[in-house]
Amino acid sequence: MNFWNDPLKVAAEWLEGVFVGWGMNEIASHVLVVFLGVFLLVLILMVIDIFLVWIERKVVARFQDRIGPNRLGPFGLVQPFADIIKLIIKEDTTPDGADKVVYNLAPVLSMMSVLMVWAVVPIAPVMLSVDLNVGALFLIATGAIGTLSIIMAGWSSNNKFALIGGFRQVAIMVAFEVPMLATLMIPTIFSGSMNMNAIITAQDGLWFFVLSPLGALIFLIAAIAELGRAPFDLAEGESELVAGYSTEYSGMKFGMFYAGELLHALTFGGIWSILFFGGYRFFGLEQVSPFLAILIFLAKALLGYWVIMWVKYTMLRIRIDQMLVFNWVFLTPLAFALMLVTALMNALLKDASPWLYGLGMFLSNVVVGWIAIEIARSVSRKEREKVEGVHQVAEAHH
Amino acid sequence: MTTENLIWLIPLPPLISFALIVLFTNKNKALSHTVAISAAFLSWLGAMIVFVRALGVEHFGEHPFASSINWLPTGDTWLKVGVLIDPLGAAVLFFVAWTILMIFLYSVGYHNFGQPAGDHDHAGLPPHGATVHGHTVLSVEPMYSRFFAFISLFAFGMFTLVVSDSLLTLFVGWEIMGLCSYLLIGFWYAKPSARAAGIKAFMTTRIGDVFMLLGIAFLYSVTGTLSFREIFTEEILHTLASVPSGVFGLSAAGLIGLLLFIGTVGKSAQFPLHVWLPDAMEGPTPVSAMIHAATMVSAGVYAVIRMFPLLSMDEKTMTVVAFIGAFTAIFAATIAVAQNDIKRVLAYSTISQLGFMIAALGIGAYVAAAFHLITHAFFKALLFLGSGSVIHGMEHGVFHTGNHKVDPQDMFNMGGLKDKMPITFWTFLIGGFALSGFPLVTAGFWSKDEILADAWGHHHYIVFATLAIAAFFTAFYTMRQITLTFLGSPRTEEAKHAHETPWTMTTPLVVLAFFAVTYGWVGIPEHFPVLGPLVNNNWFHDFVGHTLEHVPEAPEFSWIPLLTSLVVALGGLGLGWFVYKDVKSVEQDKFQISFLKNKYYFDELYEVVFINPAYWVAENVIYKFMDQGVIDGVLHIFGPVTDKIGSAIRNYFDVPVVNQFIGDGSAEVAWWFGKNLRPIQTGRIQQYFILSLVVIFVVGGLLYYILTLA
Amino acid sequence: MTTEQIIFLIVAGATLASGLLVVTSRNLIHAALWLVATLFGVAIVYTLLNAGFMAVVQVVVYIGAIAILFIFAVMLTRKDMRDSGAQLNSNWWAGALMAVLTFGGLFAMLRTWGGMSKTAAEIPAGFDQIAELGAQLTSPEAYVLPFEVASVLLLAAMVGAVYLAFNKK
Amino acid sequence: MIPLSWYLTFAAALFSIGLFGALSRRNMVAILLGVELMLNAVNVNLVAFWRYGDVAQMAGQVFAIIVFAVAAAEVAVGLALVISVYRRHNTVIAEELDLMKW
Repeated sequence: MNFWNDPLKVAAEWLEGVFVGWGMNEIASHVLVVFLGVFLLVLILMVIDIFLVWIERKVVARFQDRIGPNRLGPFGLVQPFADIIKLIIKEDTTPDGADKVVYNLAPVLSMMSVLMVWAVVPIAPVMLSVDLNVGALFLIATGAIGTLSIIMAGWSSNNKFALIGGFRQVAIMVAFEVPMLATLMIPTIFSGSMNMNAIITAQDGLWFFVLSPLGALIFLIAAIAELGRAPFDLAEGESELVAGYSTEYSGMKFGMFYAGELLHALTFGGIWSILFFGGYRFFGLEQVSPFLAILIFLAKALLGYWVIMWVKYTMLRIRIDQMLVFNWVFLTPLAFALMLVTALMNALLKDASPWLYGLGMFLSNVVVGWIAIEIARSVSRKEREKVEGVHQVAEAHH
Repeated sequence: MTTENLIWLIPLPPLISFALIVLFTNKNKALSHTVAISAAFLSWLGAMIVFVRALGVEHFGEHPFASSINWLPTGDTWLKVGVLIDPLGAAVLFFVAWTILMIFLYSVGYHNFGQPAGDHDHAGLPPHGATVHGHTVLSVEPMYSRFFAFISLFAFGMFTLVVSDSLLTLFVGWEIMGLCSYLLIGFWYAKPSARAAGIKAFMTTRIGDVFMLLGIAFLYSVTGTLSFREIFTEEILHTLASVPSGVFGLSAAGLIGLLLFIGTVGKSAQFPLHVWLPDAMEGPTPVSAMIHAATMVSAGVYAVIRMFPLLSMDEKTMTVVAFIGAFTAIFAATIAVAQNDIKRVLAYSTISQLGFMIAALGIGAYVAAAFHLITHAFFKALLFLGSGSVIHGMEHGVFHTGNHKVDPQDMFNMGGLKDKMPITFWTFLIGGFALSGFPLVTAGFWSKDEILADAWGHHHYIVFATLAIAAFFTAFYTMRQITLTFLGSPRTEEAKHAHETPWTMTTPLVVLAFFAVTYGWVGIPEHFPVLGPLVNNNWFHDFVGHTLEHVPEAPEFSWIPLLTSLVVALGGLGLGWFVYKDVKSVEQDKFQISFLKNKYYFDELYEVVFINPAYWVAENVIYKFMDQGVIDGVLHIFGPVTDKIGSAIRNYFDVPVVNQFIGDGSAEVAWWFGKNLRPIQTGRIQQYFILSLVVIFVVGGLLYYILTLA
Repeated sequence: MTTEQIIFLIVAGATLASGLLVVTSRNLIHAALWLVATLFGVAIVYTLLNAGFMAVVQVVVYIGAIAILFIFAVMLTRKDMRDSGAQLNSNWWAGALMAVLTFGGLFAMLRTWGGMSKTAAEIPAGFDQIAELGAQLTSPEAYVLPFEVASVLLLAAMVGAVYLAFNKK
Repeated sequence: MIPLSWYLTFAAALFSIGLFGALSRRNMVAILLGVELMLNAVNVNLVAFWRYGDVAQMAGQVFAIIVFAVAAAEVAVGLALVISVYRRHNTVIAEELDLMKW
């Protein structure tokens, strides 16, 4: 076992040996090493987060036919650091009448909920913080904490815009948790486990994206809604609510919300790649070295992040009622229908050949999607006719 | 289907028909009679199949169709019900099915199906006619559906009785028929005479039934079974014969037989319980036919024939039976001579003919009794239906003239109907000749001759002489009836306008006439001159005789009974024709002897002997003495005494103790508690919660203390 | 004292402390947030009991749904930002007494109960809790009926809640 | 190794705290908060008994999950009632809602 095959374990054992050599208690040294590992992970994530700011700005500039940051450093790479400095030196305001403890706790919780997800994310075959057997469910659990942070922020600001923004975000998150949970069941059905590593291992032959493209799509939509990004960024719809739940925040507290959101987007890109695109797997390359696996995973996560950005900067913001109706009357039933169909097909084709299994799953997804779209079209046609009919009557009245 | 299962099913269609008509098709006349006739037809079909199969069985007497099921648990044994068709049963089933089907069919025409509803007909009264285009025509019976429901139930009772294998189910069928006879005799219940007749029939037969039930109970208590096949074993019969009953010096068998025979006396209208049968003419004519031929009275005789092995165990009982039968035969025949109502003549003739059968049984002529039962059923059904047809034709005439005072049943209002109603005349003639025992061709001759031959052959000369005289009277009043009704010239305007009845009525007549002639031929004695060797087989005797374990010997052929029956039959017929061929009115009738006309004053006698004393006892002893004197007197004592006791209790116990102390006091206490406990109910659930917890802690602490520390 | 015991004591202490704050804090939003903290502590206790699934479900259901609902309810049923007036009713001392008595009674009963010193068995290697839980929840021989009844209960509660909270025009 | 008694004592304490909340708070929402604490205490007991009993027999966890469902139902209906009452009477103080007394 050398460093290049399992770097984390080797490093941890070495460090423990060093600490014990310094005369430390064995347990204490173990705790210290674990703590250091977590610290390291957070550190790396925060650094990546800093560069995410740069990526975001660059990509949006390209979408909008601009260049983006380009003055500081090569390709403007140093720009995020300048942003951070600006945020830190800004005045840290706390509104009068705000619930101070809750107000200050909210951004921390927001960041924490994102970072907690990484506890179960396998970034390489041998690199996994906690091998939790309910990893997929853990996602939702941390999402709940994120929800809590937003409602805390919205309430404690003692500001109507903030409160309404918080309510909106909570309504969205609670609502879109349902289809997300349902689609999470699809990889679980395929792999027979909620364990993240097991899900990745099960995608040995085929990515689950191929088996269930519709599931991947629903998950993506739900993830964007959870993130509160466009077209679902109603919680901070600047034209309506100034900046939603983060209206009253300034300085680094706002920075934490901002960074949390970016990191959250990357996290969901990573989760999406794990659930539907094989995670760190890429045609056996992950076996070569854990570092290569990390790179593959990061590339896939960034690709997912890019897709989320792509959507954000392409789509228009929709109304809150449209969004909730979209969730409750379309996405949730569709997600449950898909889950049912997948479970049924799985039971039917369990013993069939992999080819037949894959084909059957893919076709069932296509059929479910097609039926859903047809129903949606006929319903929307009726709705349109209703509206236009009223319109015509009004005209005739004139 | 096995024959046994089929037998189970035979009684069912009429019962289902009864239920269907009562519950569903009551409103629809056509549907009702369709249902009833279909049911009768199904039963007929089943009966015929069973009969044909029975003919095909070798030694049918030893191997009858029988099956039974457990019905009621009686201690450690089971009361069984079952079906049994032995040769006797098969023969009876044959005529019952035929006559019932014919009567059902006849009823359609008799109740004027297809005619308009009457102008002022009421339920419970015979139809009065309807006016169509200024003419009065017959109107349809208002209670048409009900009639078919009742006769369906009647048919069910008879079929049940015939196929039953035990006295229990026989009695069930017997009683159902008793009910139906009441319902049907009193069918036109708005007529007081019909009501009275129904009650009379019911009460009179009830007397017999009570004795019969006693007999059945006695039989069951002695033998522990009611099944024919179990009773009629050598062993049990001998036991019964050897056990003394303690009454009149009779053996158990004799007493049981006598009691059962009294049931028959009631059912088959034997002296002295014959009084109901003539009155039963109040019902519609198909009912008369039903009662006189197919079901009711036949059931009585059938029961006696069934119980013959038991009866024959005791000589005294047999004597009583023979005496009653012979006496009834001549007694009723003499009454019939003086009757003017066409149906009444037939009614007394029925009593008389049943007397023949009973007398035949009394002298041990088992087969002859059964034979006469069957032939009589055919020709008596024929005669009744024929008389109904005559009355119908006469009613036609009555409606034509509009003179409703003319009785369409009085023979002296008839005459010359031969030309108006040819089918009715010829079939009635056949029936009448069969009843008279017209030699050789008619069934009645062969059966009656066999009875006489048996009486002569077994040296019962008194019975022989009595029956011979009765037979002479029979032939005489039959010819009187035919002459008065059909021959000569019409004596009234109505008779001139009489009309032949529709095919639904004449078809049954023709069919029954066929049997009235041909059925006799199955019982031609082997040694009868000329015909005997020709047929060379007394089939009926051979078939039915094997019902018994000891096949009764056919009597030796003797010229004396043959000549006697020839003489009485032809003589009676001739005399009847001679005397009545020129009679124009009642006054010219020499036999209107009031003694006979009033049935030997039996009704009056019963009135004086039984009914008036009963009324007197009811009025004076029961009502005035017992009820008013004793019971009311006791009550009058009780009243004041209880009043005193009651007021004492009220004043000294109820008011002070119960009301004021317990009643008001408890209310006060409850009010006081309520007033003081009311603040506890604050409407605050948390306080309730705390209180309940306090209770839990107190109770729990006490329990803990008791269970662990104490 | 092992590490686990220390962790348990810390978690239990924090949980009970936040639980006390739930029932005593004047500000109801704070009470609800302290409830979240308490529920989180209970989730950690589940983890200590090797019931990871229960812990995650606790977070998802209680914190993600129930606590949020509480906060909503608090916000929807107040006229001012702050809670004014007494938060405890006049019988609070009786309630406190009852609570103390309950705890005392339970504690006394637990002390006398023989099964207290029971030690936890090792969870067998390869024992898949979630698979077993799922199998038992859907097995006719086990708990499919309670499971279905619970689902019906949830449905009924959903319908009832929607009906009750629906603002009739 | 943590003894079972610790868990049970912890659960008993949590239950008593919840009981105090349910008995003493004036606000109906706060009462429901106390009830939630009690339910959680029960759940801790159930899971602890599962862990210290037959691990292969999942009854403890099954019942804990059913308690989750019951709690969710209770909160949904309870809070809906609270909101309904608030709309009608403009108060959520339990003591002020004593229309049903006497």
